[in-house]
Amino acid sequence: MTSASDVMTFENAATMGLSRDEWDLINQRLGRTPNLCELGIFSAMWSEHCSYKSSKKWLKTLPIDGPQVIEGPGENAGAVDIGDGLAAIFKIESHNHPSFIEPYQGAATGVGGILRDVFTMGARPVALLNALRFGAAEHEKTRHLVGGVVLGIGGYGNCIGIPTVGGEVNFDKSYNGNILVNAMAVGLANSDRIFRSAATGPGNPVIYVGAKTGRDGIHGATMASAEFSDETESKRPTVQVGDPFTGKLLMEACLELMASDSVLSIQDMGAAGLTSSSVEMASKGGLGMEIDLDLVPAREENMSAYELMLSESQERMLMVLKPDATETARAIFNKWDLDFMPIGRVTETGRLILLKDGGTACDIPIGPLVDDAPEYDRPHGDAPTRKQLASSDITNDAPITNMLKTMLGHVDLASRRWIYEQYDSQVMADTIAGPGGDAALVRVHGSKRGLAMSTDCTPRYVEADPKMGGAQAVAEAYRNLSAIGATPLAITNNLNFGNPEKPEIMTQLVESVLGMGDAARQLDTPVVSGNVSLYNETDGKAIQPCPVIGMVGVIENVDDAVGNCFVAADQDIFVIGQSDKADDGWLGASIYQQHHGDDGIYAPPPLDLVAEQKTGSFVRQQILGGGINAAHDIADGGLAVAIAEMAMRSGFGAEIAVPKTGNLHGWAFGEDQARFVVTTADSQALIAAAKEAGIDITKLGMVSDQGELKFGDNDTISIADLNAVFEGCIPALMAG
Amino acid sequence: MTLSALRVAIIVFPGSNCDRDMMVAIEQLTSRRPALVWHKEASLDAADLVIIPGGFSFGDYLRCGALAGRSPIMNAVLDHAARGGAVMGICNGFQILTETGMVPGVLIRNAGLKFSCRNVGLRPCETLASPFTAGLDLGEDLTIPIAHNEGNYFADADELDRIEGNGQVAFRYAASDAGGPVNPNGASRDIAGVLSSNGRVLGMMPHPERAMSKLHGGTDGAKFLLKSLEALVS
Amino acid sequence: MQAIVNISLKEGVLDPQGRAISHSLNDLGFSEVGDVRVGKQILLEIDETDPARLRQRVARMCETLLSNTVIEDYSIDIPDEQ
Amino acid sequence: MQAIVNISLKEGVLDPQGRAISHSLNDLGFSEVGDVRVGKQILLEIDETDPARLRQRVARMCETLLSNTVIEDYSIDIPDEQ
Ligand SMILES: Nc1ncnc2c1ncn2[C@@H]1O[C@H](COP(=O)(O)OP(=O)(O)O)[C@@H](O)[C@H]1O
Ligand SMILES: [Mg+2]
Repeated sequence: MTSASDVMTFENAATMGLSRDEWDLINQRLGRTPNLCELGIFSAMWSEHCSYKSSKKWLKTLPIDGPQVIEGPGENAGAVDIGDGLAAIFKIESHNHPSFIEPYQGAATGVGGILRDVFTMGARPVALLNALRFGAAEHEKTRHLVGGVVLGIGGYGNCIGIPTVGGEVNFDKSYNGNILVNAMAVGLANSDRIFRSAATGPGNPVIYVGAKTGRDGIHGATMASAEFSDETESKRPTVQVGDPFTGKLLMEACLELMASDSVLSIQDMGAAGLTSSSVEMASKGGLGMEIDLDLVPAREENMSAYELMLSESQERMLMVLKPDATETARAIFNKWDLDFMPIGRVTETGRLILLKDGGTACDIPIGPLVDDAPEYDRPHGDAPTRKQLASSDITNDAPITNMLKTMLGHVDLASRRWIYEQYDSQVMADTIAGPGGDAALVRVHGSKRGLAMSTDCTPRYVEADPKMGGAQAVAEAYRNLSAIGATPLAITNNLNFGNPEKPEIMTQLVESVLGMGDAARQLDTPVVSGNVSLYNETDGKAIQPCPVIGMVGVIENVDDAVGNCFVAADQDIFVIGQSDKADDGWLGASIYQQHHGDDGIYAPPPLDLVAEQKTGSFVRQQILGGGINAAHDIADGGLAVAIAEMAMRSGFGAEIAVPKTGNLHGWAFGEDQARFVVTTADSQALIAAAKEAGIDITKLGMVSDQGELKFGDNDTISIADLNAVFEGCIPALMAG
Repeated sequence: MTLSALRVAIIVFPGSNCDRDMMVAIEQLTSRRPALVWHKEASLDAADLVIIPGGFSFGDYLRCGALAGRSPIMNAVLDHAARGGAVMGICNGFQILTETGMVPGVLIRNAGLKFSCRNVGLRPCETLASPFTAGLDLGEDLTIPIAHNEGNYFADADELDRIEGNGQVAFRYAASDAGGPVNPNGASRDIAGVLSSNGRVLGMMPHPERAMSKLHGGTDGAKFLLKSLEALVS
Repeated sequence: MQAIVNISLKEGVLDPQGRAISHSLNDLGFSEVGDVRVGKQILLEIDETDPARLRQRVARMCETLLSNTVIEDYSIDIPDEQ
Repeated sequence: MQAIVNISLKEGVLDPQGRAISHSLNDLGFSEVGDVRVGKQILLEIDETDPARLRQRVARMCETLLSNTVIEDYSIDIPDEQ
């Protein structure tokens, strides 16, 4: 190989995060000791981030099939059939560690990366969402991190011109030293024009396009697979810098080229850059690849083979073109002022061969890089059982509205407007419902069809009961889509957990994946893509587990969708999924419990997936048939919060009857699942339909034009007062 | 002339991202698809209206609109305007117009230092004769979305007095149902849109092409664009 | 040869970013900080060997593109001139 | 007293803005322009009379707020020091 001093030892391997066993296996498969570049390639491919070595066994238990599925997990993104010959292509991805180190660039490159995953498949991205978790509001770093991440998400999405239409954000002290930044992108393609990454045709040219390669983010995949400590923070690896302008040009150039019938296979350069893209393309095609690294467009001088292969410079792609298409392709990339360089060819050898400076810098069989990647069955146990919390142990007699005002004015529930107004949610002019609703709704350009989407997870449930929490994330997303009238189709997921080598963390992962699978099966929303982010720990302390669900669904005619605002005074307000006998509610693991300063971990509300499906389907049907004209799912904060949100967003008030007996706070703030608040113009018909479907329905009260929210006879608050605390909270936090 | 005879050209820069939206909006109103003209073109076919759309031309690098303002096509646009041709710049298009001096003033960073995407109220002002304002009712505010980071209109006091005196202020921000502060970006004297001294060139920050139907949440964008297009054909 | 262009906002032009920085610094305990103005510094590598001609060319670049002379002033520094 | 802080991207960090400017200058006929890097120049008015202490305080400001030390370098210039 290149030089003797380049011969690696186990010590080198260890600094790259490889274990002794893994080191031995590499030597055995190669029949010799690897050099630096080769070792770097192995360590990247075998990192948790690229190989899913701790989670693979469990990911295999997730349902991935269904008549709607065109492409399940394994490609750059998943694809589902949405009718009219179109496919929705989507995926979610984490950029947690980079965003903690450099919030702006970390978040921006997270968005850029997930967009590339989607347009690599031939889809034009039409929507972005995100799921964010920050530390406690009062933690010294939170303000800086929130500000930077939001700026970064907007900085990339706004500039490239894809609307950011939804997301979620929570605050909890367990994220003080390890925030979560998950970005989701959704695109549209013709179902018969989807591009994949398997290399084909030995001899075909391998083309590098996009931006030049620099020394940024070298070995990011390994970093993303390591725990955080104060030391890593001070090491400060060169972070990647996003360039949304070049990203936009790359997107337009790729989509233009893909329309020209020149591309055989294509893969973006994400984590582990040129390494993972070349290895994955070759491996999926069962072929080999030979690349001349001297031809790789470089931004800096004297870059080594190791650096070129492991750089995570942004806005780059690798493609295999039809042999006679090179000039067509070159012309397109020139037009968009992007680098275009044939750097190698597909081979039959099954080996990755890298040439540099007239020598061979790397020669390794591709098989072991992928097939021999370790797969662990890490020890795990049973999730702890949790005590149930009785309402009477925690509630008091304060008026409902007092409590409501406190809760709505807290970061857990306050308006996210400060965040989402920094995102362009309308560019492309097809956004029908942007941030602020239950699910976002984006029209399929030039048609009446709509794509609905939402991201959801309730980490405090997952912590209390990982199986319930994993399932609940799916159920909540399902409810959010149902609440606007859209039919859920499929999900993508982002598993954010701590160190899987700890059995209690592994238990969280296993249980929540099992729960997620159960829910996905019951609700007929198979998993088509996803991402795993482990080692989310700081100095040995894990985050609250956060398996985020991104769900996509469809509505035939966007005119039929409803929002979560009251639409007219004097209309009846109902709760669906709750009997008229209910006079208490489930407060364990609720926001209400949190706000009473009880930080015990209690059993979360039980989840009945059959009930979720029944109520969700009922609400959808009623919306589409015109029987419901506003709907809001009940989630964080319970019934009272749901009603207050509908009032604040509409400007109307409401008069709500309260139960005569029971526990009033339990009733108002309990987080029992599978419920919706709805309004209708025809109460009789709605009640009759619910009876017939065997679904509980209870009249709560009426919409009023009084600008007040009234619970019973003498507990009243003005909507303006509620709005002031609801809208004021996050701006005040961010102003410091 | 009928609306469908109106020749509209939309200039596309690398990084433009509201070009398609504007094309769809104009086609909705005129039933004729506007021409999209790439920034490297040196000339412009005869057009009754040239639109410079929103987006992030050249990534907003250096200054918003600076690099686009020096693109080859802009010489043709300047010639078109010099002949009295109508030009409308929306958002980044407005920034490009100020960079080339086609409308007075400059657009600097929002006073809140944040990108802002939301509905604003837009008050039509009394202006010199202009196809862009001729059809608007002075008493009737419009609601149209903004989405920008550099929409803070700036000119010195003398210049402001001058353009106000000439009737070159087309729109000011006004209160809207959407709430939030009236002036979303710190713009001098609440100015949201200005005209050239002959009234044939308009730059404005809000995006009418995003308020074209009930599904967008409002139709005031369509109303404004239609009035402008009608004035141009009459 | 290298040229450095410093671009600053003209006096009288509002600098919201500078103001925000000044406030933040005050809040962080740097109470001695008064006015803050933010400008740009552009470093150009230029294929030119004559400092005088370099200065002339860079001035042209400033007038045509680098600075917006309505609100900005510029100054040019050619390190090799000294 | 005045302090000038120049903030530039660390070497090796991508400067997309610089690249775009360089391209534009080339297109505008300044073909001699090669690499361009864009930094910030921050001018601070500070109520402090001792240049040495001033430099110390400004360095603290750079570390805490003015520069993003993950990707940027800074340098401080105190004109009154000379
Ligand atoms: N980080 C974010 N980015 C974009 N939109 C957000 C974000 N956080 C919240 N939102 C939007 O704010 C609204 C309320 O959020 P949330 O309270 O999480 O809704 P839900 O309880 O229905 O899941 C949603 O429409 C959501 O899309
Ligand atoms: Mg919801």
